[in-house]
Amino acid sequence: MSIRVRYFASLREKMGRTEELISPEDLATVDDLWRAVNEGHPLPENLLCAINMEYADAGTAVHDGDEVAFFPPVTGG
Amino acid sequence: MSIRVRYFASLREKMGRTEELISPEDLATVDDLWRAVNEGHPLPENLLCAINMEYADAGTAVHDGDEVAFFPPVTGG
Amino acid sequence: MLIALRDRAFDPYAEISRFQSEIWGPAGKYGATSVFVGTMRDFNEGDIVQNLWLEHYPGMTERELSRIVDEAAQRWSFLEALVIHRVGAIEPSECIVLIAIWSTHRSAALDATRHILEALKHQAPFWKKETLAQGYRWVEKNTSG
Amino acid sequence: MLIALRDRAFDPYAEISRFQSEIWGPAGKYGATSVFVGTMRDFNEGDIVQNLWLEHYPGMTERELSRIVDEAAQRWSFLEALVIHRVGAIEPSECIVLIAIWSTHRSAALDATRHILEALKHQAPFWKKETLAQGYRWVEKNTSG
Repeated sequence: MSIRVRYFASLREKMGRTEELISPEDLATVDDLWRAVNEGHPLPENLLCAINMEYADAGTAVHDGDEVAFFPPVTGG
Repeated sequence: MSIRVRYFASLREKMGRTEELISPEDLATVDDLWRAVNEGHPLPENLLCAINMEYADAGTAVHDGDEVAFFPPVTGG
Repeated sequence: MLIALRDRAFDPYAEISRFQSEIWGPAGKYGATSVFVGTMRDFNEGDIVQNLWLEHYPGMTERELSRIVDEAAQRWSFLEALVIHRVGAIEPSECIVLIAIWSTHRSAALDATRHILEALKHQAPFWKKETLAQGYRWVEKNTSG
Repeated sequence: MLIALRDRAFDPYAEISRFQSEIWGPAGKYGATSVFVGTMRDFNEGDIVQNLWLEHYPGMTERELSRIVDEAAQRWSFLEALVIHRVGAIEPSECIVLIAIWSTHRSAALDATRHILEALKHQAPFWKKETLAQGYRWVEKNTSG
């Protein structure tokens, strides 16, 4: 499968990249995806996630071709 | 004593006058004043009253030289 | 603080801009502005309203408006307030009331705006008389919202 | 309904006036307009802020704003909504967000404005990075009010 992963704001700076295209063998949820790009660490509670531009949870299923974004709490307005 | 009585809005039209200067012999409260100019009828519950431009009740004391206003519920804004 | 009665039509957004630039200059101190504009509708309670006459109690009206704004200023620590209310003959689509509150954070401005609007509607001595197709009608009571 | 992102400074009151005249023409249909304007302050959490960088998630940000306004429109029956939010580099005293709601009666406009503001602050993907005297700081969390 092929997944586009995007990072925003302070997380983007911490990760040192804006986005990456990953092709994992086997991956079911958002949390699995996060672990795949973070040496097995679970998704921190204070991070937010969106799949195809809609909010998702650590347990939400990820599918081939999805765009998955990770970011810190939002601070607009 | 001498009291200036003012009427506003629909009450002004109903009374047929904007204001009047009255000189009652003996008068203690707003309600007494209303009765004096309304053939002894008590102050209706749905009318508001102000003495010297501050809200007052039927029982508030009236003094010589006061300006007393009667008016219907307010409808600004 | 500016509280004013107007007997001519006014543009609420031009008033806000003017007040803001006069009061604040280079600004940067307020983070939130909350505004309410009440506008004359051409209908009320199912009837077409051609125009409106707004009667007030000169002296007491200004006094009540000041009291209401002062009271709100004590309860919420906002930075500035602008309240303008029309009196006299008003045509549909004209502004009847403008309330604008500037504060550091959003909740003070939002709360104070709402409070001042409700207090004004229930306490400030204004009375609306509507011109309908057949004759006149005094508005008996403000709606609850 | 108009929802827009802007990468240049804008005058919120000129935007309201323009939108209003385009949408309503001779008006008379709305009785209430509620407006919230969020402005960049030159201080935050005790520090002087020189300027602000507002990052967003192109595509998702617009989508979330639309969803928030649609949700509010279902809950309160307002007539029109205008939401404009800045992105990119912002200087003190510039407008960050404008929310304007038109309704027949006052409570729908007031309630919807507040709801949209809170929902936007908690759900729309925007992130503020402040330039201080010494370096940069990401704003970690919105204040509760």
